[in-house]
Amino acid sequence: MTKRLGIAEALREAIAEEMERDESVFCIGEDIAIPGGWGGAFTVTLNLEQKFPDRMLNTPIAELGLFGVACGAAMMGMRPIADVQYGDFLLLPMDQIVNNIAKMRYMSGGQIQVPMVMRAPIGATGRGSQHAQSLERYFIGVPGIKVVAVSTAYDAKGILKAAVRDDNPVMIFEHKLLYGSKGARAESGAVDATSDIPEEDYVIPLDKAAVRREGNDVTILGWLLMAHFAQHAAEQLAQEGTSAEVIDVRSLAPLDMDTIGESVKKTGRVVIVEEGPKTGSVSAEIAASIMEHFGEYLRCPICRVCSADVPVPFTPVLENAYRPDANRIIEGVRQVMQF
Amino acid sequence: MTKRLGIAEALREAIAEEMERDESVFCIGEDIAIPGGWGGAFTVTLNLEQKFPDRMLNTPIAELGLFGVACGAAMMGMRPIADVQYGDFLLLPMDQIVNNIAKMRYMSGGQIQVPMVMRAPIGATGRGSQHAQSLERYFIGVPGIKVVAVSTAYDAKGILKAAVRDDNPVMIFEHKLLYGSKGARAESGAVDATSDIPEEDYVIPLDKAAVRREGNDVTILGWLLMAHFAQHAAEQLAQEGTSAEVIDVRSLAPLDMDTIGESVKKTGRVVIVEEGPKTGSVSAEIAASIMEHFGEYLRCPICRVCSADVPVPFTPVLENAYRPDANRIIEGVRQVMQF
Amino acid sequence: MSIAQKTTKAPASLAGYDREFLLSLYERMVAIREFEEGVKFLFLEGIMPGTIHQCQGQEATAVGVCFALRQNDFITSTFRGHGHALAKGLTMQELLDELFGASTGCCKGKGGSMHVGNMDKGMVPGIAIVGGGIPLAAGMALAFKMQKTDQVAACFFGDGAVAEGAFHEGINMAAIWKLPAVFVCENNLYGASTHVSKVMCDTNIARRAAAYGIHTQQVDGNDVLAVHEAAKAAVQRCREGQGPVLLELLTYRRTGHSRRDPCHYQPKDEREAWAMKDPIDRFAEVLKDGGLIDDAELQCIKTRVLAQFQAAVELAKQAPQPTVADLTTDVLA
Amino acid sequence: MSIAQKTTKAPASLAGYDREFLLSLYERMVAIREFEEGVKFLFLEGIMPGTIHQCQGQEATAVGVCFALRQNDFITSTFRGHGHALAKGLTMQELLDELFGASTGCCKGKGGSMHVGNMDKGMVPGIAIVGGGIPLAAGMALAFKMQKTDQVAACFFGDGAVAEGAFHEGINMAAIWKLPAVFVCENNLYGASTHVSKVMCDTNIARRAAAYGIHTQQVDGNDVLAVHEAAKAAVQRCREGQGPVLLELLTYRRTGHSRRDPCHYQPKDEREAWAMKDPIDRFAEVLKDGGLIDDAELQCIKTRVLAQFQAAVELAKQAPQPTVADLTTDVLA
Ligand SMILES: Cc1ncc(C[n+]2csc(CCOP(=O)(O)OP(=O)(O)O)c2C)c(N)n1
Ligand SMILES: Cc1ncc(C[n+]2csc(CCOP(=O)(O)OP(=O)(O)O)c2C)c(N)n1
Ligand SMILES: [Mg+2]
Ligand SMILES: [Mg+2]
Repeated sequence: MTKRLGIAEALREAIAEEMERDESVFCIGEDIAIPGGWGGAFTVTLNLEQKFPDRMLNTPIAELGLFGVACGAAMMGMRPIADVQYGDFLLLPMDQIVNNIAKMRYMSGGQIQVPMVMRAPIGATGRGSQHAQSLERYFIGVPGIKVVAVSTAYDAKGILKAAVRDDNPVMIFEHKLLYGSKGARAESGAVDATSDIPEEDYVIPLDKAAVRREGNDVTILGWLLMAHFAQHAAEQLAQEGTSAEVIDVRSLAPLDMDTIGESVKKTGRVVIVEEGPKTGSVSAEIAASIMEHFGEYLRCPICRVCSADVPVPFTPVLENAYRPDANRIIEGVRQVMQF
Repeated sequence: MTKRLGIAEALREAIAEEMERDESVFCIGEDIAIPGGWGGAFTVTLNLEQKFPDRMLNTPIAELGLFGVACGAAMMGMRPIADVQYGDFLLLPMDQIVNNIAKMRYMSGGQIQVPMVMRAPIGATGRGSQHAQSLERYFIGVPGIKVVAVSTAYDAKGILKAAVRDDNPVMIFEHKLLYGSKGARAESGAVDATSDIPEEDYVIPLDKAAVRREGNDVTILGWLLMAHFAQHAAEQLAQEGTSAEVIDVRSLAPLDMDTIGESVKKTGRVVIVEEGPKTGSVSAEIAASIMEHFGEYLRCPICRVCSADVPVPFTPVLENAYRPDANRIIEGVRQVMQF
Repeated sequence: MSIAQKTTKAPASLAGYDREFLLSLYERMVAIREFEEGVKFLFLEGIMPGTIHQCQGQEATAVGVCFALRQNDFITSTFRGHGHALAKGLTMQELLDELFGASTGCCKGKGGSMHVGNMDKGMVPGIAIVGGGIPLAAGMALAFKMQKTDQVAACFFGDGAVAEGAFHEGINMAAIWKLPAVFVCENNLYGASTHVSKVMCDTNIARRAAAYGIHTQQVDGNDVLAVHEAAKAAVQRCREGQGPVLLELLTYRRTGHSRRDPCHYQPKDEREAWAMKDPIDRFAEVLKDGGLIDDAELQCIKTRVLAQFQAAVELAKQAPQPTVADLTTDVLA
Repeated sequence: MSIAQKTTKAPASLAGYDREFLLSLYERMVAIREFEEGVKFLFLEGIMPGTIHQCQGQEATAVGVCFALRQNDFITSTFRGHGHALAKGLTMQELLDELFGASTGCCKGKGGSMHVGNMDKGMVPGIAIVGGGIPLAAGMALAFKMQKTDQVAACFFGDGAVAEGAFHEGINMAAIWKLPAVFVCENNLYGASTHVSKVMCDTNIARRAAAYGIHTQQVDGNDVLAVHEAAKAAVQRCREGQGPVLLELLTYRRTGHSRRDPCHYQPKDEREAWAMKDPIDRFAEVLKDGGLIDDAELQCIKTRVLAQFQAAVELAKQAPQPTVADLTTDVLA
């Protein structure tokens, strides 16, 4: 028996089940559990306060404080799931994340663990520069935290559960256009990321990429919305006779270089797709790592299809130009197929 | 006529001259101008309050606030130089830097300019995890700010002056072991970065790398302390018959791909040296960009010599292992010389 | 006076104001209300991109404060900035163009609803990070002080922003340096869906701010004249170098937090009580009681404003959109 | 009593305390002082790596508070944590080993002077980001509350931290959720070289904190019994679920901010006045006046402590250093 859920629903189920299973799990964030509210900005925690009245903490608008509080609670044996309404606001608790959450274990010589989950929605969605950024770049280079990105409901549930059970801080990036949030919180431009979710409990490892489509000519790497666009591109490319392998990178830190490497060995050509400015991107790390580990298999330079090096513009015409799409991915593939 | 100055002194001169030249220039930061204090954490602003009593603002310990204040003042036509005592503390004003300082111009449709300078000392120097990080990685991927790193007194003076006169926000990274701070603020393990500084006013462009040593076999890229270590490595390599070109990257965003490219075309082999964890490093961006633009000239994969993916440890034996040194650079070069 | 009975304080007296000024206050509030109602409709129709945060019910705070400022005084605003913009003198046209993403918008379409502003008219594009504008306004005020102009920076933010570190750090710096900044806290009882009583022990924000050693005042934020007088006094203090002021304006958001929020978290009786204190209705009564206007003229104002709005909408729909080449301009100077 | 005259308040009475406890308070203060003096010497000699922030003159705050806590209560500390550590029960040996970077140090040499701690003894490694420990302590207290233990988190920080957003956000959350946290502000008048009067209008930190709706108290921080009694009462309130308390402990740093800082920014007369209020000298007088100890016994305590320190130094110098393989351990669980 399975049921069809969107990412927001799948996350909600995962949270509820983990809270049921382990009473040290709790949620903390702004507007996450106000009766009559929306269950966080994107309905992920909707109505959970009814079931867990004491473990759904609505905070003041104070991100630095709330991440610090979550860290302190985690150090004392709790397992907080901290929600930031928009990933952009992660820049406020950056100090707590980088200087405390990520380092506490190391600088204590291994005495402390900080088993906390941080959830952050990202993506350009018609809201302008300050509610749109892709924040992954700021966290993959922070030793001491794991970074994952979920692009399907199935993954969302299994990865969130794995993150809750992990003894390390885990940052989960989610994409506003993939939530499948409903009602007042529905997003225009949303992409279907629903999955059939089994009844049984399952987890997905935090360090494994997923091959979404097999192919021989080129490897396309993406995550979140771009994993979907990469699949769309691959379908079109198939029609022109190009066989693209699509990998949803998922685990951004650590990267699953084994899965990625297998594909590179086969295809010798790589296109990395990322929403977010090209400079200083996660793609840079992936490209550099592939070159380091599998350079001998590369038939040509790795192509990065990213956003322009600009803040996110509001107006749809520019936002669409900012966000890579299937066409730009196809262009990228055509470029590497010349080799 | 020239005089020999260290970086701290050169910066101090530059600041004083710019404040003299333009009364909209002012300094803001913690402990920067307390009589009897140290002129900021590393003597850079020592005694400047005597000359500019109204333009040396000592702030409370409130980095988010002070960067926001500097941004607001810059928007109104002032030219603040904001000092953060240790780069690590940049994580506190991250929101103001990324969401306001960097984006204000873009999201206002070009109405606003934010001509401010941000100065941040970095580097592992025996202080433990929270006073040691290399922060460059967090800023090169932020469109709207320029990022530079100064490794000699000559550069420090010219680059700071250019930054003050630039109409954009400019982040300047400095290295604690290169300041040449004196007296109570002297650093053990310091490296000589003094230069002969001319009497005349000069500026150094914010987007130009500097070739520090010419060579034919391999290009070594580094900045700050690592630019010095790269030169030490190159000297030793010369003795084993390897001719290394050493480039001080200096302008981390934008990168000077012309200068770097010229060298890559000549040598075909690249080693990038960076203090800071390898994953998510600036080196990743440099490596990916070189592959994109000059991939055809590469004889072998680019080698990144970086720190391990760990927070900075305190104990000297581990800190030394964390920080790349001439030996590790030489190893990296030997590796690419096999091709 | 029936309206006065429903409020805690009697409305400020009309004495000393000239009719034209009073009517301009009124008309600007109506303009904001009709703008917001019209935009809401366009948004729900699906014509308008993005998201919106509106200010129906809070018109008196924007107008009362901005009418105490000069054009070269600056305001900072938030994600909920349409009212502040219109109050500070931005036109419906440049706002609507911006909301439609047109290159003729006040920020060339790059800002959008959360970031409207026009520097020539003394408005910084809205800062959509809660509390983020507070240190900024302090910095602007610092510039005015260093430049020895008598300009003032007025900083709008909500009750929710009070919990942010930026509030604390920004107000403190303004306080210690005696900067010419007016901090205008629009306390509408909610930060998104969260009631103030959930996020602070003592919900008196003026009292909280007084701990920084600055002058503070709590004002009926739905009484445009009370707001205006408090703002005038605050601006005066600033121009005289007496340091910053925090005004806590008690008001209420009569619309959703954003987009299609049905506000189920606002109790019905609370909504109804505040509906009775609507700032526009109240001021209309005051003006009528003072014999300054009659129902026909009131209607006339509304009709004029609506016509302006409709005309602007028509133009905005046709306004030129940026081209892809504009994506990479305006990043660096 | 000559000493009492020099302080604002008479020292708390000895009544109700047993001698052994009082002498242990005294001895621990002496241990901290001698530890710091010894470390300073080692540091200036160049034997010790890194930098140091020391607490000579502030021994009464650390000891007075920590002696009101149980082993399973937790403290958070700062870059200036040696005194807190010794007060909370860490040994000189594990601290010195840490300062020498040895793998036998309390954090295996990975922490260093700014990050000493030992979780088994209820001390989180120092947070060297000013104010950074405040939300953390609130979170620890939250855990205790959710876990329904009666543990308490005590959070040490300085006057300088009060300006940080973390102070504001952390204290507010502790307040609204009534968390069992004691916020211990060691007001030593300076944040690095900056005097409190430069960074806040009203320098009464207890009053500032009261605005969050929590219980606060200003205490003579150089009177170990006054500190201890205030701390006991605060801990009691926390254990009873009455919510957080902020204690402002008035004290003075008699040494440099860090390393070789000559403190030229501290006026000579101020230094001298505070030297007269030295917490150890004062408590010695109190004990002597109470007939609990004589000069010979005082000397004996000092000698014992010094011997401990010297023995620990010798061991620390020989203690095993980590090997390069340790670089990459302890990053992830
Ligand atoms: C730093 C930050 N955190 C969270 C949000 C999401 N958010 C947008 S508006 C809002 C509520 C703001 O409340 P308040 O300050 O009272 O202003 P109001 O909406 O009532 O005008 C929240 C939580 C944000 N924009 N910025
Ligand atoms: C966020 C942050 N900003 C600046 C510093 C540099 N710094 C270290 S200690 C210090 C002064 C702290 O003063 P206070 O809080 O009063 O503690 P005290 O040193 O007096 O014990 C400063 C500015 C820091 N460590 N963290
Ligand atoms: Mg509000
Ligand atoms: Mg202090």
